[in-house]
Amino acid sequence: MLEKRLVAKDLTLIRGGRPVLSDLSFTVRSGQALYLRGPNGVGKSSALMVLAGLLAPQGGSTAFEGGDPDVQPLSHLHYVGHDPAIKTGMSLAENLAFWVDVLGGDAGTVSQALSEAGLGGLDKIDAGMLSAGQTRRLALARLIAVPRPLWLLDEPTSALDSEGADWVARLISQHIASGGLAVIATHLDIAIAGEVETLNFSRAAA
Amino acid sequence: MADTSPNAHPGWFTRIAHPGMFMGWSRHLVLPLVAITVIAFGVGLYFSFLASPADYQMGDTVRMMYVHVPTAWLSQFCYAVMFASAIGTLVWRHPMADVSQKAAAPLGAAFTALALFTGSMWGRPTWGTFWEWDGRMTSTLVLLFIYLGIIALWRAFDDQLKAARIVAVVTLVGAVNIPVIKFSVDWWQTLHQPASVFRMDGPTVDGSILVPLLVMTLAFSLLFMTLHLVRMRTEITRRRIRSLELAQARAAGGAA
Amino acid sequence: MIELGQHWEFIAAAYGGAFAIVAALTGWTIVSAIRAKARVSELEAARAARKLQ
Amino acid sequence: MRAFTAIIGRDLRLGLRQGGDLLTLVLFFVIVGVLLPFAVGPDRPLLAQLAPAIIWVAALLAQLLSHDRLFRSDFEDGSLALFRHASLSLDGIVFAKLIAHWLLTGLPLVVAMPVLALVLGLTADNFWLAVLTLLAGTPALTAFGAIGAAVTVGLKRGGLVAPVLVLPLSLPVLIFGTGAFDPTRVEASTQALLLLCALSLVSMALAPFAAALALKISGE
Repeated sequence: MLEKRLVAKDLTLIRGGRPVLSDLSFTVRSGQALYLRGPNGVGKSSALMVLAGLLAPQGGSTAFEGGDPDVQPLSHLHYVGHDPAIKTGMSLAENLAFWVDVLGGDAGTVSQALSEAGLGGLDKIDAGMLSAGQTRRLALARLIAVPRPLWLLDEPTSALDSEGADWVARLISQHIASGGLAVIATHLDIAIAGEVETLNFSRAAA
Repeated sequence: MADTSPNAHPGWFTRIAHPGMFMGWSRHLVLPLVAITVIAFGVGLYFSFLASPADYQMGDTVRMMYVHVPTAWLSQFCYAVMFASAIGTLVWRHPMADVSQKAAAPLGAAFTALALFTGSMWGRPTWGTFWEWDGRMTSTLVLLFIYLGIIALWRAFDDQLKAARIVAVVTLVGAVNIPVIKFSVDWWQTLHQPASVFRMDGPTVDGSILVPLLVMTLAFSLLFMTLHLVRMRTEITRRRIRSLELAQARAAGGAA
Repeated sequence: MIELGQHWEFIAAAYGGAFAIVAALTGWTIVSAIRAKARVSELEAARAARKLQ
Repeated sequence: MRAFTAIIGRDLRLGLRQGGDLLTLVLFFVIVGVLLPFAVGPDRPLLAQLAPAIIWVAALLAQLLSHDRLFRSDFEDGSLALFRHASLSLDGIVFAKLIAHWLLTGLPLVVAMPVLALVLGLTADNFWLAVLTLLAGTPALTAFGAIGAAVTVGLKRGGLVAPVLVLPLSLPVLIFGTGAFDPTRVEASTQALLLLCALSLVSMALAPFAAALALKISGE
């Protein structure tokens, strides 16, 4: 199997006339996690959005190498941002099943993924009844239900208690141990076992 | 019930109207109500078709009055029930008033639609048209819109406890406004002289017609009471479901 | 057969429509009552199971 | 294909289950249709003559009301960002959403049409024409509305801008829609109906690309 690599080269991003990223380059390999660290407002989230194809950079390029050539580039990745992409008015199982269908996973994994995310037994409950932490868990359950090599996570432990944060750390550790890649924007420590690199963002980026 | 706070002075009414108590005593009421409703409809239909003559003026079309008049009566009675419940919601903040309001709205809409439908079925052979911009028909149509608007408002809220009080305000405004609508529509009628005027000669109500009319009105009113009671019970059960589901979500916590 | 005169279609339609709407209303009421009851007992069973643990 | 049907299914489910949107829309359509007679007066022959115009204006306004929610909730809760990573292209996803939206906002108008037809005293021939033209024309309204909704989805107060953009675009639909009602000139009315169908097909085919592009830009 080919080694998978995420390569970012000379990324430059200007938003609202303000330079957010300038000449950012890095490479993440299979079995590696990359932390994007730094205080709020230095462009961690923007960098993730560029990697996720949601923002078009003014300069530079990102490429995911070694993926399945039949699959379009953006379908190799999972992006978990601030907004959970969960609909109230639908049950937990319906919400997750929808994303499994849309993202192209195996429909049989829904209830398994829910219980692995600590939401077992709540399948039929309306997603509007969940607490913020449970909503975050439901959003992260997508990572379990649909296997994809590259994870882009924006503050994955926000709204979670320490137990939840441990769970996220275990989840990411397992993922990179089985050859996955992860880029994580965070200002908190997440104790990931495995090969971890850190990219520090500073306010001087202008 | 999870959604009621214990009252400081539990009078007899408070106790009877407590959702838990209500579920207890109303359970024994459902079957008898169903039974009398069915009997009343049986008797009513017997009189409407077999034991009453055709009207000398309207002919057999008079038989449509036996569904039209009761539904038209219920379309207004149901609003009266909602009006009373709305006051209960706003003044005493009684949970049963919310439940009663919510359960009555679709019934009112259905009976109003039925009154309009049977009216237009009657109008076609009698007036030669399904619809006439007649004051009473027009204001009944507006009443249907008000019912449907109230239902839409109920459904637009996630929080049903908050919805109850806002819907109650709309119900009160509607109640005040309905006479105004009725009045203005009549006035509109005289203002614009319609191109073709159809007037129904007020039929002299004969005893042979009055009996089926009264029995059918009773039957439909009983039907309304039965459905309203069952729907209220269902609504209380739904609220219990909601609190149980919330409890389940809380109990699950974040335990991985 | 009951003789309803020349306008029997309209009379039949009026009663038919009334029956249809009343039946739909009754059916809906019954179905939602049964569903709500089933869900409540399901949830109460789940709660009892939780308490036992 | 699975993603396509899943999106249609979800939007239908949400539309039917939540908020009474469907009921509100139909109610709005019927009320606007009934409102005009109050302004015109209870003159039956005149109303019958105006009926096609009244029905189309009511349909146009009702559809306009519904467009804002087409993309907004998906935009706000982050679903739109995730759609970019789906196994289906964004154009395909927008197309699926358009179909669901039409089923929720176009079809109910056709179903509610008999009520207006009855109240306005539409003749039987014109009634069937009205059903046909609404069936043929509402997809175009949905398509134009989708473009307006996609363009304004990133604006906090896009509610008023979108109608101003969409209404002029929808004019041809109105013209052909009411143009089909001319019992004296069968040829002209058939032509109008065919043009309406063509307009709907072309706009439904092209709108997803334009809307998807606008959504990509709005997401930035």
